[in-house]
Amino acid sequence: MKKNINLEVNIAGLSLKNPVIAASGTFGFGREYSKFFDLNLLGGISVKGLTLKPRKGNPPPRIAETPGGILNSVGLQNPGVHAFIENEIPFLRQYNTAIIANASGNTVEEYVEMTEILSDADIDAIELNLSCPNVKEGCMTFGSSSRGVLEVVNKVKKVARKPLIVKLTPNVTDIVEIAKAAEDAGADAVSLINTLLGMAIDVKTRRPILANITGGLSGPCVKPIALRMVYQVSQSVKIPVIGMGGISNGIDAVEFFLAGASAVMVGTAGFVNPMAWVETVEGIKEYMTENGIEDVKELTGGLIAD
Amino acid sequence: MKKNINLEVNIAGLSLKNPVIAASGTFGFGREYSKFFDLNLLGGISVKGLTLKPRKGNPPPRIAETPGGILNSVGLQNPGVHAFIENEIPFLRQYNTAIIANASGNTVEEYVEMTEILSDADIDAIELNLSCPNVKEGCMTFGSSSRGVLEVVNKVKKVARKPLIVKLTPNVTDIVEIAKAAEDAGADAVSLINTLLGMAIDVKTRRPILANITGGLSGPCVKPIALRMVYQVSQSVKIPVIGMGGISNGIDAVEFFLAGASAVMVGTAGFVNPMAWVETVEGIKEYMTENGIEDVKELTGGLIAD
Amino acid sequence: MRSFATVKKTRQLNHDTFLLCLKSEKIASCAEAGQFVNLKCCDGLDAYLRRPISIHSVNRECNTFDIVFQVRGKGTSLLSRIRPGDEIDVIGPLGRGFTLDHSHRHIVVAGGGIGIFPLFQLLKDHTAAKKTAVLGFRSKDFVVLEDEFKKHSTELLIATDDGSYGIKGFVTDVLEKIIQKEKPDMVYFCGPEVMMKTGVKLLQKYNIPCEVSLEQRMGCGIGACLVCVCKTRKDNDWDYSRICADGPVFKGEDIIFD
Amino acid sequence: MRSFATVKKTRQLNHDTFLLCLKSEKIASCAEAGQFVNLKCCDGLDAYLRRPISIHSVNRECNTFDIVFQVRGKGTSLLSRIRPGDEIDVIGPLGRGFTLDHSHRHIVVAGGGIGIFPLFQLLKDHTAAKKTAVLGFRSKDFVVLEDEFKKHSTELLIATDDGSYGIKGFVTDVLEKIIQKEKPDMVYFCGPEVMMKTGVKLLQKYNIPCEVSLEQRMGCGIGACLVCVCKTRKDNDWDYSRICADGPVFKGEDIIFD
Ligand SMILES: Cc1cc2nc3c(=O)[nH]c(=O)nc-3n(C[C@H](O)[C@H](O)[C@H](O)COP(=O)(O)OP(=O)(O)OC[C@H]3O[C@@H](n4cnc5c(N)ncnc54)[C@H](O)[C@@H]3O)c2cc1C
Ligand SMILES: Cc1cc2nc3c(=O)[nH]c(=O)nc-3n(C[C@H](O)[C@H](O)[C@H](O)COP(=O)(O)OP(=O)(O)OC[C@H]3O[C@@H](n4cnc5c(N)ncnc54)[C@H](O)[C@@H]3O)c2cc1C
Ligand SMILES: Cc1cc2nc3c(=O)[nH]c(=O)nc-3n(C[C@H](O)[C@H](O)[C@H](O)COP(=O)(O)O)c2cc1C
Ligand SMILES: Cc1cc2nc3c(=O)[nH]c(=O)nc-3n(C[C@H](O)[C@H](O)[C@H](O)COP(=O)(O)O)c2cc1C
Ligand code: FES
Ligand code: FES
Repeated sequence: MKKNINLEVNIAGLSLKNPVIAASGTFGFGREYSKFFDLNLLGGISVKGLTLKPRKGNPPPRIAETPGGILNSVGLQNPGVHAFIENEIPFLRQYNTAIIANASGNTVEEYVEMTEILSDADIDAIELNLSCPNVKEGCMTFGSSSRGVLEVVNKVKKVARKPLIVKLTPNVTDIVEIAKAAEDAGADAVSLINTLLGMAIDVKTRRPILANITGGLSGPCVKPIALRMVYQVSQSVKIPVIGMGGISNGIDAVEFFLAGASAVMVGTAGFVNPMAWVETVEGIKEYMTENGIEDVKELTGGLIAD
Repeated sequence: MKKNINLEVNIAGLSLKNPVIAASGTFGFGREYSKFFDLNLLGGISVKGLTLKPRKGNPPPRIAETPGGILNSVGLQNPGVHAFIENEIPFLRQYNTAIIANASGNTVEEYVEMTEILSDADIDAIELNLSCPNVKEGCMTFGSSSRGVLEVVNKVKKVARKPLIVKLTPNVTDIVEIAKAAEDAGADAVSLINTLLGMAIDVKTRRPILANITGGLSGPCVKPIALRMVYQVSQSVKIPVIGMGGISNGIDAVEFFLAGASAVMVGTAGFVNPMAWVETVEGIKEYMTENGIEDVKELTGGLIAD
Repeated sequence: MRSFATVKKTRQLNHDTFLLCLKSEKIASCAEAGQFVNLKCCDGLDAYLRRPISIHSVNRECNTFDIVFQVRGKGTSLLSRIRPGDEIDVIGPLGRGFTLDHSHRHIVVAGGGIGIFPLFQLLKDHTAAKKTAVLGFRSKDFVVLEDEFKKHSTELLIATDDGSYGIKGFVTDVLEKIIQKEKPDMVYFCGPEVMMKTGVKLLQKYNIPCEVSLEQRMGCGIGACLVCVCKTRKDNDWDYSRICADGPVFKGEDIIFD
Repeated sequence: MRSFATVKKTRQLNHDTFLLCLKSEKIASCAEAGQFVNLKCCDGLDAYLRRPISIHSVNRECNTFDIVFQVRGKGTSLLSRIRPGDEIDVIGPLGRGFTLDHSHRHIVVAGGGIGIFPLFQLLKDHTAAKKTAVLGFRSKDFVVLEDEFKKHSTELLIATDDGSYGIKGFVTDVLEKIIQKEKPDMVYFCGPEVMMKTGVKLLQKYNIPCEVSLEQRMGCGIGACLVCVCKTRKDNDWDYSRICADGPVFKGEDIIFD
């Protein structure tokens, strides 16, 4: 009676053994969580956001708990793309899971240069981060207007020799317009959402909790916003959508598939439950078994909305 | 030893005995909650969003619970501005609390006409709702661009003979720009945030939980976003800011004051705790007593951010 | 209207149905059949909103009332773990209950699933000589409170969808047979929407008055937020009425079922 | 590394300080002094993140370990209501603990406030002939675990900010007097940042090595998210190190205090 369940998805040339990817910035370069579970169980890993040069990031405190979520203001602390290639790819390549390099630049030129470098590296896809709310330069500035997205993605696409995923910020009036710009400029897929710009205050000290004053909101609390954006975007673009924002388990993931996502990323939930990534894979399987669904692709866009 | 505590605030000609106002759409016209507490205890009441003609609103279900908050898609069900004036003002006027008429229009002309009508009515201020995410016409369309805000507020201001508060939507790329447009057009104050557009899905039925598919997110989960916006806006405009979004108690309210709000509105929290409005007033007093603050106005903008 | 009720007793009725006996003088002293309470299933953000649950039975001497609920999701699951001695934050009694016309001599209550619970106090309170209860369940495993309902009705008929207990078929089928034998003065419905829709149509055919108790996801529970609406007739048009404040009980003829 | 530990014993030490004895073979068998655990204070969304709490004491025979915490906010308040028999979701032991050099003959542990707790197991484990403990508290009411610390140190000095108990003054003042009498081989600090900053400076003056245990708000607790950083020296520059994974214990000289 037990049906074969197919979890494989293919996103713009990036083939994943299952549709669950660790979200950038929440999973480092995989080393830490490899002590908790077998990384082979993941569809892919989007590594900590990379920049051309090493970056120190923002001063601490860099995290605040908020109702049903967290704010972070890490600010892209990372060893730089070269150190990543040298020190981290060999570790990650031990595992049979897709490596997605999440890349941020201060200028269009930096985005292009990183894409060139990463296209030569042994990775499976590039996720262009046009959406980090925690750095002053580049990034969000490009990602918040369709003009900015068009410009960066156009230039990057010319040199990209890996599947190109463009990661979108939710801090915009019309995410559909931005997603369309990414598509028009040649993105192979879009991923959304990055964090929502927020703030927390300690009334005892009368100071912001984060040294950076503002930070990016993630976790369960953002799920309704993320779902809505994934739904809107997937109705309007033809390229695959990778959904994220507050996913903690298989049921949450299925909601994103129904809304139109072809794959999902899980981030914050893993801080609370280090097994969240694998449990999400298991939960999707369970839902499929219970509902007689053989191929996870059948779920994508399966929302009944009339 | 007990110091006198002054909770009075004056917002652009609207004087409030305390800075806690019931948020529009969560408090009806005050009748229901008057059975729970004395409405005289409130600084003011922003009544259910009014339109020129009566409106039926959206089909049910109109509410969904989400992590740390709710989505609603009421869609401005209301008896129309004339019925409000005739049937509700006399009831509300029995109490010594400010009456704020929350008004929405489908067209600029409707906004103007409502403002004229409300300027002749026995109310204390008009809150122009340029931000309802649950109706297709007008409203959000005007509120999501500074051009739209400029146009509506400019025209409305010409006929307004009551303090004019402009309520802003958080579903925009740059709320500061929108707030400045409202200020430039003559708004006496801005209130923010309205709800964030979101969505919830039932994986059992594979349908959206709300009949309207999307709805507006409110409650504790939105507080970090609201606080950030209030902070940004109050740094950039000279007119008073009324803050809201997820306030459940006095501490939450103090956070908004520190971020720059001159008064606050409380909505969703009242569904869970019908005493939330009065407890917020009490909580502010307590914080002030404990911290030796005599005048609530001292808190406004008191954030130490260096 | 808001109070903290002490849990006096808990009783598991079947695999997923629980009864809680709550002590609250405020509520027990004035609750009417068909009204509901809106309660917090836990402190804090999990199951953030209150959950509406009907008043199943009132014991005015002991200042207690019973609620019966099925575990559906997060809220009811938390509620099922509550223990005697715990306190629950309850708002109630809320809404407009059933209309009892004591000149009626034969009434029928027709309930399905969780809809049977509010009908219990109605049977207890009504003075009609003949009180027929028709209760529908999915299958034998779901049948609960049979003895209790038998005690307060003159006739109890149980229907199950699969015929595993009582009569096989729908509550409305059973109801039609009753009517064909003897026309009751009044019928009270509470259950799935499709049952009530069929039921109201049926009674209109026979020209028998009826009341229905509706359900909808709620926010405030007291009429302020307008989220819990149903379509009701109004002059030649229709309007949205608030189930929490204008209902949950409505005249059958007033409701427009989609 | 993740396990469910059973609460064996709870003990309230003063108005806001609690000790929990937790059973977990995984943790007790390998925990080192200065390491911490990251635990869920409740299911669900209230206190959503885990909370880092130091390992106070390990009982390797009984497979238990103790944590001691002060109620600060939502999480620790929920934690204080946990009862024997309950289970806690714990990740640990985490981080880099204290370095024990058993050739040292005189060590000093200097702790303030909640910083005293991780120093306890260090005292237990260290084989130095002379182990001096200097513990600072706000006032008499905050003094806890005096007997326990006395038992595992050769000398215990207590300082309170207001002089209501022990010596009036700061831990670092007491420490300087000790040093002036006899230079210890090593000093271990854990407490408020200002205490450790002053302490490290003091020891540099006397050329005594020291370790400090730092605190910062955490996310993952295992080194993946980079939120819990502190400034550390690196060549001629500085870098951010992760307190959860590179620490919480660092060499005093490596830390750049702002
Ligand atoms: C006036 C009224 C009286 C009620 N009386 C009873 C009763 O006596 N016994 C009983 O078991 N249940 C009763 N209900 C239904 C009960 O409120 C829901 O089952 C409960 O709110 C579900 O909460 P949850 O957190 O367990 O489920 P959730 O996780 O919130 O949702 C699980 C499912 O329950 C349904 N649901 C959720 N909220 C509501 C709601 N407000 N109304 C109807 N369905 C809902 C949805 O279909 C949803 O898919 C009543 C509802 C109303 C409106
Ligand atoms: C490695 C490490 C070991 C620790 N060991 C102990 C211990 O043994 N005993 C003990 O009582 N406490 C210890 N703490 C501090 C403890 O983690 C915090 O007091 C706790 O997280 C507060 O949670 P809360 O929900 O009660 O407070 P919240 O409501 O979250 O915050 C209350 C206050 O606590 C402080 N705080 C919050 N999170 C942290 C954090 N992660 N680190 C430091 N301060 C924080 C903030 O100043 C905040 O204003 C340790 C912290 C770290 C990082
Ligand atoms: C601590 C932290 C660091 C993050 N760093 C990055 C990053 O470097 N690059 C990026 O594209 N997104 C980053 N994100 C955003 C996440 O990848 C993800 O988009 C967001 O957190 C929403 O998903 P979640 O709710 O499952 O965490 C970070 C998020 C967190 C919480
Ligand atoms: C059920 C519901 C109805 C609402 N109706 C209106 C409305 O008619 N007009 C308006 O300006 N805002 C309306 N709002 C938005 C609130 O006034 C407020 O801006 C928002 O809910 C954020 O505050 P809160 O988190 O305290 O609820 C409504 C909110 C809810 C939950
Ligand atoms: S639940 Fe608010 S009006 Fe019914
Ligand atoms: S808490 Fe995540 S790196 Fe330290």
